[in-house]
Amino acid sequence: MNHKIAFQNVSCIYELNGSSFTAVHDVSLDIADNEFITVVGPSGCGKSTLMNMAAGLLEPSDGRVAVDGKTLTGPGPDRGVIFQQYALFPWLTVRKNVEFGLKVKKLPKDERDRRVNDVLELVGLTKFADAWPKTLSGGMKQRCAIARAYAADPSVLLMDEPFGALDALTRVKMQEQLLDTWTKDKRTVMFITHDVEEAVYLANRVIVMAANPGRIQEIITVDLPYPRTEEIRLSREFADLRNQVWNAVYHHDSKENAS
Amino acid sequence: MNHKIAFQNVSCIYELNGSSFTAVHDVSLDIADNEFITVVGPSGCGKSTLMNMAAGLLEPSDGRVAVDGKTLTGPGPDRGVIFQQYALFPWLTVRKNVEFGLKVKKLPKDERDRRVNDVLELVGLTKFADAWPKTLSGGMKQRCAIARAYAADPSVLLMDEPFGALDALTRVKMQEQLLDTWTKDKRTVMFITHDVEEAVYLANRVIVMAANPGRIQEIITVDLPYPRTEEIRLSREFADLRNQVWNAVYHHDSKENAS
Amino acid sequence: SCGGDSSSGNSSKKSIKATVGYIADGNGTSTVAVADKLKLWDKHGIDVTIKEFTDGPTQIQALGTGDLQFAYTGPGALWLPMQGKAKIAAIVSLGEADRIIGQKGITSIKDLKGKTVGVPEGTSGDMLLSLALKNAGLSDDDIKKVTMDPPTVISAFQSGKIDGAAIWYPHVATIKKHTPGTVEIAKSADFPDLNFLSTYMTGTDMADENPELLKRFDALAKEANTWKRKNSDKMVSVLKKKLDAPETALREEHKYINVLPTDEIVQKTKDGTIDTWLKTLNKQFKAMGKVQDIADPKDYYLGDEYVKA
Amino acid sequence: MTATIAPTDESSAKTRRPRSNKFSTISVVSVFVGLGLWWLASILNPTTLSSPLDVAKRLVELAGDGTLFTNIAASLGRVFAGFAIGTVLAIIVGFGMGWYLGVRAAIQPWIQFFRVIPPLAIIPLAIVLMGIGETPKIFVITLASFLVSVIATYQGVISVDKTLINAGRVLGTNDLTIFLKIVVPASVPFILVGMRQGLGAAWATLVAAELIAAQDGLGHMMQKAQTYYDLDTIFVGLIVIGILGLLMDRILLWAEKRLTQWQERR
Amino acid sequence: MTATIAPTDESSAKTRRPRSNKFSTISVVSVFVGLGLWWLASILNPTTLSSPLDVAKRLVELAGDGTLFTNIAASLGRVFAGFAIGTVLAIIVGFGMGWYLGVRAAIQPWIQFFRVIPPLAIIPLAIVLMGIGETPKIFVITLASFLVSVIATYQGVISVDKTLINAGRVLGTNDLTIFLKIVVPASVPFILVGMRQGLGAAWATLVAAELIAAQDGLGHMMQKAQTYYDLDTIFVGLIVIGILGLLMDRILLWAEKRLTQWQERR
Ligand SMILES: Nc1ncnc2c1ncn2[C@@H]1O[C@H](COP(=O)(O)OP(=O)(O)OP(=O)(O)O)[C@@H](O)[C@H]1O
Ligand SMILES: Nc1ncnc2c1ncn2[C@@H]1O[C@H](COP(=O)(O)OP(=O)(O)OP(=O)(O)O)[C@@H](O)[C@H]1O
Ligand SMILES: [Mg+2]
Ligand SMILES: [Mg+2]
Repeated sequence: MNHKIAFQNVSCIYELNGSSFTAVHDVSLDIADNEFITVVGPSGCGKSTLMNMAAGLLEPSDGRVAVDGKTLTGPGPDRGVIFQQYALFPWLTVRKNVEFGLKVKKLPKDERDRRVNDVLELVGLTKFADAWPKTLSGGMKQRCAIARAYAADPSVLLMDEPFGALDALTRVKMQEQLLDTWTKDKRTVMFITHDVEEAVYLANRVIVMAANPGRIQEIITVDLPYPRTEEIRLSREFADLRNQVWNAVYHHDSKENAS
Repeated sequence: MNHKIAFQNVSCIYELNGSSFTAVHDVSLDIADNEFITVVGPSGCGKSTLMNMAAGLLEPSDGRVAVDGKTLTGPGPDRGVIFQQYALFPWLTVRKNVEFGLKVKKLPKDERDRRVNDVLELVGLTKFADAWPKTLSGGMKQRCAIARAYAADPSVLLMDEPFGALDALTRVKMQEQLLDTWTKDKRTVMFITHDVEEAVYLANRVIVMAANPGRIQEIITVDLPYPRTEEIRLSREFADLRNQVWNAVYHHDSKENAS
Repeated sequence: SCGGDSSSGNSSKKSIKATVGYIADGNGTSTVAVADKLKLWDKHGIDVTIKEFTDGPTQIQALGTGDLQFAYTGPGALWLPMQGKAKIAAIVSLGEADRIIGQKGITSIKDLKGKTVGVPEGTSGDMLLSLALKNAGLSDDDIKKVTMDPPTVISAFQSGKIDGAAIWYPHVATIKKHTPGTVEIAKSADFPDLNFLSTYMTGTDMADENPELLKRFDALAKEANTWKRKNSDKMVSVLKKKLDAPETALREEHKYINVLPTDEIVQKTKDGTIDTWLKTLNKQFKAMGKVQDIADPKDYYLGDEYVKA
Repeated sequence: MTATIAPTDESSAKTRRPRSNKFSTISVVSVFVGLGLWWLASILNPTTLSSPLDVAKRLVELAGDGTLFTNIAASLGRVFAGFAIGTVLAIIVGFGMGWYLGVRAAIQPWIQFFRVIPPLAIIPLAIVLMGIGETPKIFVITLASFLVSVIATYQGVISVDKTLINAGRVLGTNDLTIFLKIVVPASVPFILVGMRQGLGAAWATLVAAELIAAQDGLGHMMQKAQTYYDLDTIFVGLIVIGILGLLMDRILLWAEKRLTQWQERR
Repeated sequence: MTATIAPTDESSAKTRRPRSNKFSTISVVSVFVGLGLWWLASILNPTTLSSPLDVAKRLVELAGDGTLFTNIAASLGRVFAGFAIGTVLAIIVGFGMGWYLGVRAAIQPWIQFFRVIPPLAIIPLAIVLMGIGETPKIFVITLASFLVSVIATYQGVISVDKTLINAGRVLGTNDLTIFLKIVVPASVPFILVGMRQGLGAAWATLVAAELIAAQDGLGHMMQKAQTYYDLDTIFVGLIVIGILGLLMDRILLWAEKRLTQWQERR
């Protein structure tokens, strides 16, 4: 198995008015091709920062990030990104937002329409295809952002708390859908979440991060078969793994807070 | 028990370029003084719209909203609001953001400082008191917004998915804290969430909304004692209520989707 | 004799406040420069404030609002009193600086036919051009007359964008320096009928409302005029001191300013010569479309007061 | 402590037609009050101010013999050409400055320098370089509108929300497309401010531009009238320029409304 | 498909000192190239363009006898007074227009009207109303900078994110405080654009303003030089105005950097 994304001793230091803040410190991580990685950790531990470096939007202050063995120099359409803050283009309707990446790829009109309709159907926004983002509710905005990333059909998906603002049912639906396409197309997925259950349910491996400075605390391999079913979710193994991740995130955290 | 907030046959119709969209249709709801109400429902069902009307930011197209028996004409500091999209002032540091409402209230400097430090401690942002919002992670922004609403110490709290971007531990901490102050000061709380468990855990009553048009589907009274403990969360009654709410939200929803 | 008369009479009186405008070129500054130098303001009992302007019409405007009592203007603005906007208080000089020039190869006005000629609209240069064309049997339509302001005329001529220009010294000297071969094809002296008068103007009601001030100012103007006439050689240095302008340009300008002896002005006022000059100018203004009617110089030239002062 | 509910935009929950009517009424009243004041002032200062009536008479005269329309056509052509070129250049240069530090470094000092230079001072140079035809006139107008709106565009470019640019970049967009499809629409509010100001500058420079050997145009008409102290004609010129400017501004406002309906505002 | 990583702002993960050095270098080179071009052009057009050397000589002369500094002081005073008053008025009126529909309705047509009127045309009116002292000069400059920056301020006010205003309103803020504490800071980027443009307009109007019976000032110095076609002095005036404008603009830029460090930008 070759490495799709490789972080090699990566650090990220934000410089701001003289003072500097180490958001990510000396992280090394190899993500295999077709792997589904989830990242959990307390708020502010550097999850988004790590993902932005994989996206090519942020240059590491130290170390290097490689995709397919080549050091990253910038973002590319091979890596689809869903941002924590939607980042919809407010001047485009839902449909145009989703179509954006396809136009960049210069797909023909009918192909574009087909794909846009498919993903809008998927996220349940068909009825709102021609609405401006400002008229959408919070959850609808997030679904629109998801649709935009899906539409471009990238080989790597970088998702920053994508299901955070969704209600439970939509969320489960989106999880199924994501796993479904992932098993079919075998993309590489890096998925940030603050929901430990979600992290375990989706992942091959769960990366647990710790804060101050942001670093990898533990990597927990989830040895459960795909497709993941409701049965698996209710299994002993699942519960054990969930507790293991939970302890890795919070036991450590509370220890640190106490010290 | 007198009514703190009263929705009387409230409708909200968004007009946009000629066409109109009924976001909330004929909703009547009385929220008692000191009551803790949670609102759940599928994405886009009008939860935020309903809350904005209670905040006085949106005028109902029909019907009226009254607070303490007086028809609402606008927002006021008696009702603290936490928006779904943080709405931090980007030009103010964390501390200044939190202090904003206190300055409006013309509190003396030392009183302000004390309160700001208290709430920053509460949300765990003490170390970031002097950071700009742009340097905060998503979860930290949300905590800052919560701190700002808490600091002003309003008698009504209107919270739109306030804990949505928080990791599990912080979330539980914030829930405890919210219930804690609520039992002490007996504020009135209207709390929107997409997490059914959270809705039941916190509320006196759970308002279940349905979409197209946005309306109240069912009101479920949660007859569990306060303070709510881990024990209660694991009880049969709790599980039953959770299922009841879940069914109200999603059973109805799937029926509708099928039709 | 008049000067001595009024000065001895005035020195005992309380001085009168007045604001006097001038234009910062050699001719426009001469009167105030001399009055300053000889301390004539005190002598004639005028508590003066001197204000510098860049053109005539703005000063006429200020006369109208009462912010200004006396305004120096060149010949281009003489139609304003003819329209009743102001009155002429004193004659300053006769200008002879206007020229019509052509690029190398153009030798007469007739050669300008069909050519592009630049001219600052409504100036003495403009008047000279109309007259010269008429004299040569041409009309305004026979040339391509383009109006532009003086610096533009200079650049346009130098860069060959226009074939001819109606402009005055010292600008003509500037052009000649940079464009060798420039020819003067007409000058103001070619038209003795036309007298480009520079004057001091005053408000329309000055003679009625404040005759004493008018009298004092006229007396001062006379005395300054006499000194200028007598000390023509010193004028350039006096002006240079006041203006801080390039000496060569002042000298160049000075050559074409004809300061009439005070006695002659008085004489020509009395015998109506100046009235005739003004009437001729008036006709010219009418021909150019600046004014509709021929006004009686008696209505706007306060010659009697000047004579008496 | 109860404030009235804030006025909201078209997507408001309440229809706003009544407000729009009131808006026009106030505007019309305001214009009439202004005219009244003018009329009063003209009675007090007959030498400096023409009365509205005289101006109207003169307007009819000038319109009657057609000269007004010739002049309007000439000026409109110049303003429009200069404004269009200036705006397009401003958007391109403003983008370059916002996007590429090198371009910003090279151009910034010159723009700042020339912005404070009065257009009148440029005229002799324009004549030497471009003659006395239409080119230098349009050039001066172009320059004026360019210099005003380039700053706005530049500011628009550097104010574009970084996450939106990132969102475009991760979709594989190249610099040009990011510019056209993200930076331009996102900075439309700034660019439109720039355009409206550029339009003002273009008209205000018209008079100076028509100092350059113009045979027609409203500025030329006014300059000629000025040497003859023909107040009525000057006022006709001012008013026609004012109204034309106002109309063009309205068109821009309308365009803005269409182009920024996606914007959430009060 | 690999683009370079976009330049980021001060909060970037990489320090940017080297870039800043390169920036200055390019600016300096650009200025020297410009001077070189000017020098070349002045050789080709000696009548219209003074050579840099002659201008430098004249500058030293004028500086030597102190007249230059008197003129600079006079002009700076006027520009500064006019700009300051104009800006403050623009912010107040711009707010009023953005906030209260009635104010917008009443003022909008007049602003649009006067914005296209050349400042030269205002002068006669200013003289009638305010005489020939300092007042009308400062008035003309005030008007120019006001009219330019009021549009920017207004646009800034209506572009303020609605949720931020709502966030203020629910904290019990009254209209005045919302204006001062939310609308003003949120529209600072727009207001600063307006101020920079207003400053340009103020300087560009200076020459016109000093047509009104000025005894000193750079515009006056240039006009006087014009009657003698003293090109060297005119160019000294232009360059001094340009440099002063540039310096004041730098101050504004510096203020902007301080005031908008909260802003996320590229
Ligand atoms: N532009 C910036 N300048 C300075 N510090 C920053 C900046 N962006 C992020 N940080 C800091 O870096 C740390 C990590 O931020 P990051 O956004 O990666 O956290 P996160 O793990 O995604 O948190 P969350 O779950 O709350 O989104 C935080 O402490 C934050 O304050
Ligand atoms: N400004 C607006 N103009 C037009 N329609 C709007 C506007 N704001 C909201 N809507 C519509 O009103 C409906 C209800 O929106 P609302 O934001 O209240 O939903 P919500 O229940 O809060 O959803 P979520 O849980 O996703 O936040 C949505 O269908 C939305 O598209
Ligand atoms: Mg994050
Ligand atoms: Mg919502």
